[in-house]
Amino acid sequence: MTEQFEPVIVGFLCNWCSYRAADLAGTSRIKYAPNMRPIRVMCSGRVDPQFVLSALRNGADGVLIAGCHPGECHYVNGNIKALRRFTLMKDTLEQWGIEDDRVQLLWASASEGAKLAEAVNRMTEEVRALGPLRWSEKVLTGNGAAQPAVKEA
Amino acid sequence: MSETLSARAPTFYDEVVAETNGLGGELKTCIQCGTCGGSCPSGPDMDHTPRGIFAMIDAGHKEDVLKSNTPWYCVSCYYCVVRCPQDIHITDIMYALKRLAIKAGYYQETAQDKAPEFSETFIGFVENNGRSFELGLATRYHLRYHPLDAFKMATGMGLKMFTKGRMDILPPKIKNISQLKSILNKAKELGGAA
Amino acid sequence: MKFSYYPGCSLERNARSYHQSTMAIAEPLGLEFDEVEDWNCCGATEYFAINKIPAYALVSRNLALAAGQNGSRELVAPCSACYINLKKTDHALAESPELRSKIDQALEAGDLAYQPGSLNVQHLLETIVKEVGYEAVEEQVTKPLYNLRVAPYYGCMVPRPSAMESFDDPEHPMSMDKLFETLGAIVVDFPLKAQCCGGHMTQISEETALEMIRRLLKNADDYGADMIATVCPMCQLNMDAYQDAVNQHFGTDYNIPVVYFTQLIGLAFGISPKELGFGSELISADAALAKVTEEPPKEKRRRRVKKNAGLPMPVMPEEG
Amino acid sequence: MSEHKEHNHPQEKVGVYVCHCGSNIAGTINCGEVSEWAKDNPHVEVSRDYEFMCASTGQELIEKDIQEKGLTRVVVASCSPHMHEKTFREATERGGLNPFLFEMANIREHGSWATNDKKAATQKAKALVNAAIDRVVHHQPLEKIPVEINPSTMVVGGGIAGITAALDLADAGHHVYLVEREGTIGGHMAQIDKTFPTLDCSACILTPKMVEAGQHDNITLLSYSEVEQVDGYIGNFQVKVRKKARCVVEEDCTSCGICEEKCPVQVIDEGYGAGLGHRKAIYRAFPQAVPGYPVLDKENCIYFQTGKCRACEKFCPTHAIDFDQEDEILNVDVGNIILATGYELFDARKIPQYGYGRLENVFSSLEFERMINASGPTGGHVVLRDGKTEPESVAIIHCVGSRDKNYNEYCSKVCCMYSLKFAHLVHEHIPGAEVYNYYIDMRTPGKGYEEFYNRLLKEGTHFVRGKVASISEADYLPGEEGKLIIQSENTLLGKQQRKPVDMVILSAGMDPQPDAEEIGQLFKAGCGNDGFFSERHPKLAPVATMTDGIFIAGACQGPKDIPESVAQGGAAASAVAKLIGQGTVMMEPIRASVREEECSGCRICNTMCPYNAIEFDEEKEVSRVITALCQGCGTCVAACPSGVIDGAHFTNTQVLSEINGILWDVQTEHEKATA
Repeated sequence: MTEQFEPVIVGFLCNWCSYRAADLAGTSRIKYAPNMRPIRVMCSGRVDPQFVLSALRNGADGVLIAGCHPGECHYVNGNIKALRRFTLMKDTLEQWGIEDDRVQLLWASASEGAKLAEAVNRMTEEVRALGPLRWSEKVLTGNGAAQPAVKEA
Repeated sequence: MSETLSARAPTFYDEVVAETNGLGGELKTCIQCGTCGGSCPSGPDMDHTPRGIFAMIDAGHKEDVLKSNTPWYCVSCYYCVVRCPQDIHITDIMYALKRLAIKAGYYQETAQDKAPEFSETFIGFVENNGRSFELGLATRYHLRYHPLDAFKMATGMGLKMFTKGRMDILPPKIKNISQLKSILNKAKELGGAA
Repeated sequence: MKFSYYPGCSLERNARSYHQSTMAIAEPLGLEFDEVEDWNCCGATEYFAINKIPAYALVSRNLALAAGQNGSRELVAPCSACYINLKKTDHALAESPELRSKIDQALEAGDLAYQPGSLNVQHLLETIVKEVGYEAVEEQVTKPLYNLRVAPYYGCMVPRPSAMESFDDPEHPMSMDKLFETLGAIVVDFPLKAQCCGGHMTQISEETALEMIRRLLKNADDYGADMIATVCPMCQLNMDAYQDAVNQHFGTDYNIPVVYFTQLIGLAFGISPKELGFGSELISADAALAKVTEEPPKEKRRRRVKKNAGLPMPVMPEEG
Repeated sequence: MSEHKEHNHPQEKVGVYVCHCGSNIAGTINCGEVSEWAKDNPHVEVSRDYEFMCASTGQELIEKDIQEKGLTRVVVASCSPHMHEKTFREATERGGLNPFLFEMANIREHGSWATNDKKAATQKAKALVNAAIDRVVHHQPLEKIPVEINPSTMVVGGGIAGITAALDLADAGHHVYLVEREGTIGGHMAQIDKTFPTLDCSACILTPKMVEAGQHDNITLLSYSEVEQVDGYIGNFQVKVRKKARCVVEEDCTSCGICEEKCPVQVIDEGYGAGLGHRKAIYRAFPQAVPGYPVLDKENCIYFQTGKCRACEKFCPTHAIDFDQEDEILNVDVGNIILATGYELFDARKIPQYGYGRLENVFSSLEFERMINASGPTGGHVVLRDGKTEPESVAIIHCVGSRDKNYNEYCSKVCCMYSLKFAHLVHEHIPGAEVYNYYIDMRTPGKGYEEFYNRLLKEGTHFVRGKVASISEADYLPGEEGKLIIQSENTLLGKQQRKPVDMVILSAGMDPQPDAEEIGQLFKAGCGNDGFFSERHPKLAPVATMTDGIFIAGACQGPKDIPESVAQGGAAASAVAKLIGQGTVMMEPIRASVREEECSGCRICNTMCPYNAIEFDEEKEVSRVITALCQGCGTCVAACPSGVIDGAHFTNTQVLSEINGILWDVQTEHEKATA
């Protein structure tokens, strides 16, 4: 079988809901694409857009942000803030030519292991179809509007 | 990710599932509660209730299942489908069993030889003319299979239906019958379980 | 309101009166039907019993023709079996990719194509009740069917279109009941109004079929129905044409006319019975129609509620 | 952007421990390869793979390495932090390191268990390990933060579970606020006549507990009251309770009941009477109500409709009626909250083919409980809806609304048993009556339950195996006229049957409370897919929730019988008593803090915090985090435009390093250089 492109997706999973959903998918032995590499944050509201950019810049082909369903956030409304930042960030990413499917937001409660697994499978195929991101090529030189590399913190 | 089935010969259960169009809950999740058997308007006259048939399918009693009159007594009224607590589309399975019974050729030996032939006679007209033809259906079906019934039909209800103008004399035909035929032939060619 | 119209084989001959009455009430209800050009039979419950893919292909040709005619997206089928086959096929094509690809190839052989979901299949009762609405029907009523005791009979496939969403309650539908109330008739809500009439069972096991028909006639009769109104040619045929056979077989003497609900709507609109195809029913409806009176029945004096009226009943959510 | 970054990676000495977890991890991930591979990370001093890291021998490895090899950081690649983070933090601490200088890599739940692809799993494991290493080098030592526990507790819901919890805590000497929405405590158990399997009279075993709770010095009973708002966190909850106006001055009322007697209005009692009994406009649900003060139903009271009548006021000997009484808002401070809000009976009207609400003689189980109860509307006589005729045959239908994907997929646990109890009670009240129980599986899991089933068999109950398909008045055959016909398949005979009976009882299952969703959000206790409150861990923490200090007990957590509800009430009480006993609880040191010298005073973070834990210093014009109130979500850290808010244990540097580490195999040379 020829070596097919295996996308790497960085997943920011919130400690109370989506991280536990991934745990549940594991304990239920639900097999899903190993392409998503989870990073635990206390709340989806903790995900700073610079984290997403840093991941994309460092070789990730896609980023998944997963939080609790609206109204179920452990910290009342952290997920709503994540939603706001996500929508704003998407406009920026679009201008840099980063395809829509590469960065996705998902709500998954602690009991929705299967839903998270299925979402990861779907996103993996979507990003696989888009092919590798190659940030430096696409963003830095790809389209004229690119600024110099975002200065590191 | 369905569990990987060990490479074993397909069972009768696999055959039934393959022939059914796969919508709704899985046959193997049946909890044998009997709601379908209890709901079926023609249930009392069936050799086995639908629930019994599902137990037999799971047990691999292919011949008993495909010889029973149960699939042919299903009037597809969907009571069982809307009430099944496991969301199994029982009526679709009954259609699948009819088709498997015909394929297996089991239907000749049973007393229920009326059902399959009625359907085949009905469809014969449809495939040739594009529309059903009650009179032709009634005469050819009864003459070929049950001559005695034919006399009763002709004098009783049949005559009344005629006088009320509710029976065609000539088989109605659609214009583009060739188009329909090429579609149906291609469909038969593709046939098989889908 | 324009609708694509799929009459089906029965409405050509056996259920001529259903077609006639539908056309007669279309104009007052503001309905405009344009018939699917060169439609073919839907295979009823027969083709699915023999061969699955051709059965779906047979129905798909109609869907392709109707969609191709780019008339209205709403495809109306008066006959229950045609309604469920069209709806079931459209649904199955949308849900199952393998079926979809085989049917696409089959249709291609007749250089046709169909995109699932591009049509909204409706039963005629659904169209009148949902699209036209009770008020619009009431406005057209000129000769209310006062004093006529009508038993609305829904059959099985309209309330329960397989596992798909039904426009009415799958167990205890009320849409036709309400429709006849607007026509001024006395509605007989008999419990078996959604139980099957046996369909083609009369051709397979007459014993079983006659018993199923007997149950319906007995139940409607027990509840004092003058007449049964149906929404399907098969039910009309079974209960009307086989009523004699039921009487002979069980020694009963039912004499209940079985008509189409569109015929009764036509009557209430003042259209002549002849124009509505009355007379084609084997058990004549004349005696029942004669019961219709000019004035509404007098309100029976409400008997004073008895002192110990027994235990209260639970209230149904949307009463009435 | 945020805190200044050390120019070169700090030279830490990291110990890496890759756990086999028997075959759970090693079955899919090549643990040896991963631990070997970890060695060429510059920070790694020692890297081992071991059979069971969580075993004492595994923990000792960590302790020994810290002491002998002078480790400054520890990484364990094994299961989810929710499983053994605590274990390995303690091991790190025993070794002499601050427990927060430790990081886990979840290579089991997120790795070996989630894929069969061995190569990919090992590759992913390396990434997670590398991420943990790159992160842990930036960890700072942290100390847990002690939080005082307010010893008083609030129990929401006065059913048997709530009463038990309240009494246990009160008897332990702690103050309890018992909040009950209805006019009296007692819950569903008060509506029941007998309890299975012992046939104890429900009221006889419940009312003493109610009285005890009503008179207990340590219990403040807030009846006819509802919680409106909850703020704060474990140990320090501020709860707003709305004490609804019952138009009765509790201090003056002697519960003599004259007002109830004189009230001319009689309405159907949809609440306690389950729609079968009647009550007045001013009423006590049942004679043994606690508290005994009546409640005035403004909707049906003539005075509130027309301004006339006022009969209750006239006849009240102590002038306790006060039509102008207003709702009261009480601010209650408690350390912990136990939710015991109970269940609602499944509404059988959702199943049209069973005819409930349409067919007269089809009764719900709660209706039958009221009917069979001596203080009920029929004085305990089992009669049909006409209130006179005794049924000769009764059908009891199991699994109404349960074990059915069209309604509730779960089994409600109690219906088989109370259906057996009903069968017994019908035999007892109408000797000679024929009783038919329709069941799918007879579930008798409790102590003495199967024996009770045997007793019912001996009493001649007919048990028909088969879920009832329909209940109808449509008679087909002679002998069926005027009866309710139960149509079902007797699956043991394999035949369809029709059984004409006079009366049907629908044993409906348990639904969550209709407002469970809102209550859940109010108390930050989430609901599962079945609509009941979600426990923290189904096996090991059934009465705790995801939120510290919020506990659940009884049917609100899922269908259960009285013994289980009582057990959970006790369990929740002991969980709270434990926290009160500790006096303080150590909170995770995950907090935000503003580097005030660099804060621009833009105040974006002030409104960002859901806990109002960020205040603005007017003189210095900078924002400041109130550490005690901060819950550590990090939303403000991400929102700060100048990045000057640090999130302890989740700093920007730590997370950014983790990102770089996790992408070790896909980073191009260019990106590595600028990482």
